[in-house]
Amino acid sequence: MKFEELKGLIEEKVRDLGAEVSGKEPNVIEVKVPREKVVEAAMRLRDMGFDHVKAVTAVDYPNERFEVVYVSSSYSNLDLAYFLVNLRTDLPYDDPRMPSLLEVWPSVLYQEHEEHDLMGIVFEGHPRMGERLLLPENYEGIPPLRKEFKVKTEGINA
Amino acid sequence: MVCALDGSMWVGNLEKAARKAAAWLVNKTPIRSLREWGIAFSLWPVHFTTACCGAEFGASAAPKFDTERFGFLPFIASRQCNVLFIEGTLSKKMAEAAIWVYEQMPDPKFVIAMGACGIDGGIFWNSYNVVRPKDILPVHVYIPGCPPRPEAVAQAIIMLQRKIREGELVTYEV
Amino acid sequence: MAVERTIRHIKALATGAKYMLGGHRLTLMYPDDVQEFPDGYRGMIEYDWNTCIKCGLCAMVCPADAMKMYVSKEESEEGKRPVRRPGINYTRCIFCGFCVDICPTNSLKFTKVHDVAFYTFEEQIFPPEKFREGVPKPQYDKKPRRVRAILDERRGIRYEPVE
Amino acid sequence: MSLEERELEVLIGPQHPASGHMRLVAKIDGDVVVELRPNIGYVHRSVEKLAEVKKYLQIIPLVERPSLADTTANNLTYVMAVEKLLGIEPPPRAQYLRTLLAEINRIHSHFYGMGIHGVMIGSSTAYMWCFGDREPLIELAQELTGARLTYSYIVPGGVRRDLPQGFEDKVEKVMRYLENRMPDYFDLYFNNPVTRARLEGVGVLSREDAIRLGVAGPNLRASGVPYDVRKVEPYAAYPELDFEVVTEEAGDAFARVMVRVREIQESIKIIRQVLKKIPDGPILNEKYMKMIPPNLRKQVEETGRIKFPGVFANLRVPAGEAIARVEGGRGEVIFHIVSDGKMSPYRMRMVTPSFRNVILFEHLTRGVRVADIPAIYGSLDYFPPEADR
Repeated sequence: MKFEELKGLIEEKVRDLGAEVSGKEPNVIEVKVPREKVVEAAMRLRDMGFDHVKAVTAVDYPNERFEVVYVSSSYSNLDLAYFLVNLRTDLPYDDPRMPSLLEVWPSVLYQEHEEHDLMGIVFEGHPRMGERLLLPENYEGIPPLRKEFKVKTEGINA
Repeated sequence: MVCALDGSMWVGNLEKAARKAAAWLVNKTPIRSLREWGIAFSLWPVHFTTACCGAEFGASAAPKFDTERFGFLPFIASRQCNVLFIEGTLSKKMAEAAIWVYEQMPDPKFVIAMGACGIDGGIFWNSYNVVRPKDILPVHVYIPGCPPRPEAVAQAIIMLQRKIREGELVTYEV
Repeated sequence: MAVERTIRHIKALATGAKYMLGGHRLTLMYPDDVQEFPDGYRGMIEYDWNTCIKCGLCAMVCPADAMKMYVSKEESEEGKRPVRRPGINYTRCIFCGFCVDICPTNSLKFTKVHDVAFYTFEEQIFPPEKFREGVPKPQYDKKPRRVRAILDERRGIRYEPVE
Repeated sequence: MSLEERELEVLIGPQHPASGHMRLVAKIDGDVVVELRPNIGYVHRSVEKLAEVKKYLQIIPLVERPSLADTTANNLTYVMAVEKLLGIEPPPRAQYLRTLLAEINRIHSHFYGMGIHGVMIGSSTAYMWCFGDREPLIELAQELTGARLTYSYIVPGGVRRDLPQGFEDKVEKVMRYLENRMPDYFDLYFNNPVTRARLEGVGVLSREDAIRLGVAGPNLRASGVPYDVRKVEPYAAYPELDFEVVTEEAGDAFARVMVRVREIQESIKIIRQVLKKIPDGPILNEKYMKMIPPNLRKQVEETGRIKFPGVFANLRVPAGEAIARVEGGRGEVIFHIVSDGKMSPYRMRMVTPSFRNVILFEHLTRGVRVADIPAIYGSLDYFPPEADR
């Protein structure tokens, strides 16, 4: 399948959700949807054959927004496997919650949990919200991947 | 002061005297050197992999380097071991487990910190989740490297044996 | 099925016996034999005091903040800007060799020494004055035989003494 | 007694006989596992956070450390993502050298996995054999790169070292050695009825579940999904090489081991082709080669070892986003880098195959016997530091 063709196809599928579809040659397609529509968009992508999520990335833009990116692709359809579809959504900085996509893609179980643990994003409907995954059980404080969490550094001089 | 007619004092004294005699005996030259020789060649590390240096620790127990030649046999239960090998990074969660394992080991016990992470955190020195083993355990030998070569592991074992046989590490007191 | 299983059991035992009797030994008898590494092996680092131009690139590229610019006590004069030279901290060094590869004057060099351990934390820090004295040498009880690993299509690895 | 009362919670680890650093929390009824939850994070070292304060070149050793037995995959993926942002291509010879190291690494990573698996199911001989046969390959990689496991060999724009003299012969010898050994492996271990009994039909992962759970690497291919990044989105020199994607249909622990064994055979094929087809030429991109001072450039030509240009210390990468994926020994590695044009990435997301396979611990162990847990654990080739990063 051609890049442009697939991009057009996806655009057609998710247009009524208020999605912005853009592309980066040769194989990355970006789909940006508002957070209320993210589950619906994910379902439509899954029905097109994008059956698993490879990575869930949350990015912190301090005092502005959080961006959550689901990098999905296909295992069952090897024509689609070449393409990566990034489903993106923006969350307001003071209210980082979004619906979990666990029902659509079971493969996000640990990835969403990790972003919750390290970035402090709440995925509603995920059964393990509030539990720790990688951090120690008694960890308290700012989620470490946020920009306001500072790691100490040393200069080049001793 | 305890009353001299109290029987328990006699027993206490007897036991103390016996312990003293035993300590005197095992610290005497021929027995002491025999004991230290025995300890030096039966260093059993507990199988406690803390991080990725475990891959090289595995390689040093494997055919090419075969550290079993030094009487160094990785063992499963901490109750039967006397060496704790910190194989790389000690995260906060793991540090708790390391202390438990160390406390379960019988005396005399030794700690070897393997890899840059096990000394000062290595490339992860400024990570928020890393603990330096020397802050929580008495470390006897450090092996630099990331990961150290299996030869360095062997060298550390030989150095530990040397130190044990010099009689600095193991003392028996009443 | 049972017959086949029995045959397989016997085959497994026979293979084990074949190797047990075949003298298929891979072990390097360290520390009696010490392996020589190939050229370019990334071991501990040697410092050439005279050719160093104190540019600080090594400290800049070091991923673990092990290579640092220390104030050189013998060269610094009071009231002037201190002269800084590189020193290495083996408590953090990860032997990636980036400092050696970026050094524009080849003042840092790889050595093939890598089998060293230390009793204390402090002796692993090498400020410039100590750094130039060369790499720490492992202690052997007797002089080891140097061997080279030869790859062999029948035995995997065998060892040959280096003349 | 009701079922709830009969259930026991067993904590396995983090100090346990297998390759440790994780805890398995098992709810058992008799010796049947009702539910098993992996408790990971025992080796969490915050690679993603540290990447935000380290410079681009310094991140190369950082991303290698989590998966010590399979460092080339992480190194290559990270560098590919950076190269996408920089917009530079390595020269063809460098592409072949990358492939060569990746395949050598794949073989010894598979041996590592099988050796640990051997320990877990109680076959020390398998451990000794696999770890012993890793050594010739490590010896090769050491000659090429100068280190046993942490190669840091691949840098933006190329590789750090050229082929040493007489390397082809040595590779050929090792490949022949492995081929000669393979039948003995089958006789001693894979066809051994004891091994078969422990592995066959244990921990079956169906094709649908493998896809649904987003499993990666040999574990996916053992369930009959012919997905391999080397074919799907070819990188390095793979477009020019001829090899097959290994799949098995059964999806059980034995199939997962068999995929690894057959991948070793494919890798041997690839390595031979690489050495036959490798073109002459530079090993670092022209742009960076020119920045090396002239006197050092001569030295580079003589020794075949790259000296870094000064610009590498403070490499600046244009703003943008890049995703790269590579098929490593344990499976697909993904790097998602968000750059804001500074000297460190704004956000680096690293998804390792082991992290994607953690979910299998929950899925495959439901209803199995406790004695099967190590057989399943080992067959996943799970490396905890890689999952925790």
